[in-house]
Amino acid sequence: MSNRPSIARRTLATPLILSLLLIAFALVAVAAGSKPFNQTMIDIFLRVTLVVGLYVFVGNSGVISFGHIGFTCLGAYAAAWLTMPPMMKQTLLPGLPEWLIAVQLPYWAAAVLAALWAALWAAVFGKILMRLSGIAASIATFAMLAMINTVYSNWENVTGATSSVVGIPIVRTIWPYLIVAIVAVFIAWGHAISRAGLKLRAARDEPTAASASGIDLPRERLIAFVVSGGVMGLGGALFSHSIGVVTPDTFYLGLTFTTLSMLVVGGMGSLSGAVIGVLVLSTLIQVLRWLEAGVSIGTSTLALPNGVQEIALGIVMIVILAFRPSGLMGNTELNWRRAKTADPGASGQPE
Amino acid sequence: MLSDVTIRYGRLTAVRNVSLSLAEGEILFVTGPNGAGKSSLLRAIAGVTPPAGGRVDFADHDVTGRAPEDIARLGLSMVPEGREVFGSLTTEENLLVGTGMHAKERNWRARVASALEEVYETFPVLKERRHGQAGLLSGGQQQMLVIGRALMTNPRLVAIDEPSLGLAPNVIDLVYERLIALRAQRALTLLIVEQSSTRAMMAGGRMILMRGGEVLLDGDARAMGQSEAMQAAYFGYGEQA
Amino acid sequence: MTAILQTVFDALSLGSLYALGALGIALIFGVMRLVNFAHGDVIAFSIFALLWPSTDVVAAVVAGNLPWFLLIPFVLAMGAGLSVLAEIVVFRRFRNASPATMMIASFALGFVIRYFLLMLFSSRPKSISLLPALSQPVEVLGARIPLLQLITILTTIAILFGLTAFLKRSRFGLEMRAAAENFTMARVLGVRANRVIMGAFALSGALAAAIALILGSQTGTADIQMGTNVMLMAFIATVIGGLGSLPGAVIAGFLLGAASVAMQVSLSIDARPFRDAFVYGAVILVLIFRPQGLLAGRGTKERV
Amino acid sequence: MKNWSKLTTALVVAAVTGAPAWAADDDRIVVGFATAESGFMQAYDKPAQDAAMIRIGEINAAGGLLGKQIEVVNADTKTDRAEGAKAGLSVIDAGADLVVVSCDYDFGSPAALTAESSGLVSFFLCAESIKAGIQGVGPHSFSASVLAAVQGATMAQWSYEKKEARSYYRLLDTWTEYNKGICDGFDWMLPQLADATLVGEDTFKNEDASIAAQITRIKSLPEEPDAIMLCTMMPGAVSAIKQIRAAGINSMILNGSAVDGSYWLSAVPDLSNFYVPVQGSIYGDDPNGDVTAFNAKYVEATGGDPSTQYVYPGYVLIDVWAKAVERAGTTDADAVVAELEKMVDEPTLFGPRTFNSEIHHQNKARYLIVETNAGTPAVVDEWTISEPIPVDALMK
Repeated sequence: MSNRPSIARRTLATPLILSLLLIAFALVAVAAGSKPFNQTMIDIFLRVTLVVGLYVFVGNSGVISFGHIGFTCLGAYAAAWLTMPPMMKQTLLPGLPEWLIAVQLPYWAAAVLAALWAALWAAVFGKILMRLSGIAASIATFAMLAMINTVYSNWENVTGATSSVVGIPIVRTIWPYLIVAIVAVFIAWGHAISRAGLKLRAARDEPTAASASGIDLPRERLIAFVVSGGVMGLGGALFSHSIGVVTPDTFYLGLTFTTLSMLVVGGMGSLSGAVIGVLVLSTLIQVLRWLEAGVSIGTSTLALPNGVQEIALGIVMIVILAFRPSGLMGNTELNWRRAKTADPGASGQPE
Repeated sequence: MLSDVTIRYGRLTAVRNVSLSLAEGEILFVTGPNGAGKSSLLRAIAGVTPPAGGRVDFADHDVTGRAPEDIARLGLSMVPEGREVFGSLTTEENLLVGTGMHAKERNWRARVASALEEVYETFPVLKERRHGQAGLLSGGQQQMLVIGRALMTNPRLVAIDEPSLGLAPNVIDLVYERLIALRAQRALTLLIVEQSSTRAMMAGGRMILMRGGEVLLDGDARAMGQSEAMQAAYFGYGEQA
Repeated sequence: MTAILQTVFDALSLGSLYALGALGIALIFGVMRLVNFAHGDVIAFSIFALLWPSTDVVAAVVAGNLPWFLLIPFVLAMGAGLSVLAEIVVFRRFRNASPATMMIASFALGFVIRYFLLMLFSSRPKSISLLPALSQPVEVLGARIPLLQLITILTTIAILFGLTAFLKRSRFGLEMRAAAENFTMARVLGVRANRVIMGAFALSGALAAAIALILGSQTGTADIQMGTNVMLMAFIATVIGGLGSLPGAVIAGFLLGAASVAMQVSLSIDARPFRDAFVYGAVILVLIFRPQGLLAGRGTKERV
Repeated sequence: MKNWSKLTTALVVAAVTGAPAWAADDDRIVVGFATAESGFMQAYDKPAQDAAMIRIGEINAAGGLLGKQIEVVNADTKTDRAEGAKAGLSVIDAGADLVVVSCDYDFGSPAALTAESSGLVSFFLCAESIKAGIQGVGPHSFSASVLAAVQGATMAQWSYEKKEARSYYRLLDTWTEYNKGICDGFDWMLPQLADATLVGEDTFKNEDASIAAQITRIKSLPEEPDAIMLCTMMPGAVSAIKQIRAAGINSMILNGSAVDGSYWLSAVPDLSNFYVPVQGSIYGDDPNGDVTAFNAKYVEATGGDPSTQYVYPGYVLIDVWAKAVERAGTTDADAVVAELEKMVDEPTLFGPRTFNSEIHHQNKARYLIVETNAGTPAVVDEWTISEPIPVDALMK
């Protein structure tokens, strides 16, 4: 722990490999040159951002959070407030403060502010919630999500309540999404090797020893909560630009479970797992969709009935978890050398 | 009974290639310092922690990797460390938990009733508190309860982890007195884990000494008490192989 | 006065639903530390079992036309059956997995059940006339309340007494309570793990089916999402009640129902849509002050 | 890792080479449906889409549009917003001249926005929010249905004029914009009705397991209101209606079109005093015989009766779009929009339609009133609100 630069050097490979992987996916999309496929790739990068954001807290603390999509909601609406044309805000969201109605920022600046806004709220909620542990903490985070959802679903003149907020500039090129996903990976890595991240993981693995050695658990958790809240907010901001509409119910149970599932299937305790979980499940979804749309074999077309995709996805998830209860990556990280088990120190991940 | 058993927790090896056998009606003390692998051994026999290698036989069955409830049905009663009473159940309910496994046998009800009477006779204090919550019993009473509970099913082998832990000396005496008496009455085989060998030497019988997951000594308890090797093994003088 | 009485009945009947749901979740959590997110889908399945698979708009009622004394056992059996099947096919493989893994597996299973129903029945809610005799108002102490509300409350109380008696008096109940408190120790004493767990799943499934019956008769609708809301509230009730504590789950279920109704009655019209935010805020407060729940389950060690 | 990339590449190549290269071919007229073929919305999109297909079939049988046969491409939105955007892009890639999107504004708008940014005309199958059009998508977007607010306003005025209702209770399910839209229209109309009073109001959530508390509030009124304006939709509507009647409240219940249909009536046996506005009758008693003829055609095409009036807007949308294309002589978006905006009370099978540069939706429309009596629904009246609802009131 004392020798941080060396930890950074030893573990730098992980975010680098993951970034290269993401770039490879992006290049495939470019090569394909199909608009729908481009949009699919944007979706994948968004999910990578969200799941990596979730990993920062859930992976390092071991506490399951059902609340993080709330921060995505906060980020998405903040981005909407900052980028919509003032005219539209005046009519659709008249309850916003004057200065906010007047302002119109480019999407990247709005995304940064949205991330900070989400992080701010993560700090507020975290201050209250982080003294809880285990399942009580999980439920409390869910209660937080439900509160955010209820407020955003009903605050007519500030969030437009359940109606879609429109007028958000749409960004259809993949690069900003790729960059944000890579930034998220590096933020997660930076947090994981920071003093706070190392302490938090130590406490996750050895709770008794950690409290004996004076680790201030609520504080370390709060740091992770705020960082991950910020990343989720960033993902939310980009999400709003990917389709140009936001509604509160987009950011509720469905997305919560999708992201959690991807994290757990990938490996809850591993950054590589977070990314791999998204890539594997997303690819699987894509293949199943392709099969659903129909595949021509010779003269006959073979198509799965609609709805089989979701059922198959659920079954595959159960099978993966049955055979790899701690996810595809377990607790390990990708590294240049595949011999992670032979060299436990290589990733800086205490086992 | 045990042959070549190895137990691992993750990367930690708790018991290394231990072989051990017990005769019917025998009393065996397993002693050794903290972390010697004594409790792990017991857990392996009871099926709680399946061994990573080797084989466990009990009552003429290969029980390696079998479920604890199956092994219990063959006649093993284990009392794990830490007096695991069911705190929210009453004393009597605690005693009755395990009796269901013989429910299909004839005269089951009568036999449960007489077993209950026997336990109450042995530990009269339990009878007084029979309808009280087990979680509210004192440490000594809880120890009596778990031992009594282990005897309810008429087992062939009773394996007890640290019966004297945390008990007042006079209570320990009482517990041992009962155990020895029961063994004589019922031709019970006893396997008792104790950190201290003093008790074993006082009670007599066979004793093995474990350290670092291996059996160092095996022999008559009283005889071993006098040996130099014992002292050395216990306190870690001399290099370990 | 009658308004107050009516409100009390409202709170009790809503609380009954949550309490039954919480019991179903707590039972399974007790024996295998599984937070069963498929519970809501078991509720939906139990009611759809009354219909013949068809994506037509009009529900093809088959088993739903049975007389009540056959219909009720049929639905209960469906819930219990699916639940036990889920245990055998899925959850048995997760006995040693971490709570997070089990939770996600249960969610994935729920997902499969939901989309299976969707494929068979389409997403349009089906209208059913379930136990129509119950949709009449009755007079109680001057208040005219729906008969179903009364039956819901009475049934819940009956189920609670029945379950308590079963757990206290029967051998199986004893084994289940012991297993809920210390699963390994119970096994060491010869309690059959599979039997107890399957029993818990069967009971939990039957409770889910009971909720389905109540919801079905109350709403006249079979909807794929119908169990979700009850399940979430039940899940919260289980935690506030103290995980592993069955009485705690029941009490917390009734408290949540009461809180929800009290807010609906007392909030101003502008604040009323925000009702749930207040309810969830109260949940957070309870957790902050009693992280172990109102009645902490003895011997329940935190594992998450 | 490498394998996944390879797999994905393979997939993409297959998808690209497999897709017909229509995009640049201007000789064809293509209607793209970016609608839900699976998931929750499927049950709402499919019937309207079937009706649209019937109209396309009729046009093609009569020689096509501008002398060309209309072709159809589909993409599944999976009832998911992000998938909706992809579906929109897919049909545009396949050369769609008209993009037809999901019935609901929230689920349809991502696809409609992709059409808008590609400069194409988009039509919502049956969305009833003011946003499904210029206000929420852009100048090339339309909806074929009638605003929810018109339904609320229609019920208020009709019940006042024809049923002498004076005291009203407003019960709003805050779940969707559609629900709020009905109540907004009701709110706009009520003050215009002399001596009509709102005696109380309350909200609930569609998913609420029980609305007992809300019912208790109604029951504690000094006397039962003449009418309850129930702004909700399925599945919660059935539950609410059932609970209201089970509590012994017999006031007339006014609704939006979303509760049309007899498929759910078995849940509330012998329901009476219950009123729904519809664009056309599925019960075989429409004053316009052609509607009944259409219903027969629908049965022939799909094997089942129309289940609700939401089948009809799908037919209307192809009808009005095709007329505009015919008049413009091209499928070019701006020309078609210009022709659509010239329509004033354009007759269609399901009532007249008006579009202008301010609103691409109906803020006034003729409605049939369906009364359910002793469990049997039947058309009893017809009503058109006295004046259109102003856009300001719709945008509030």
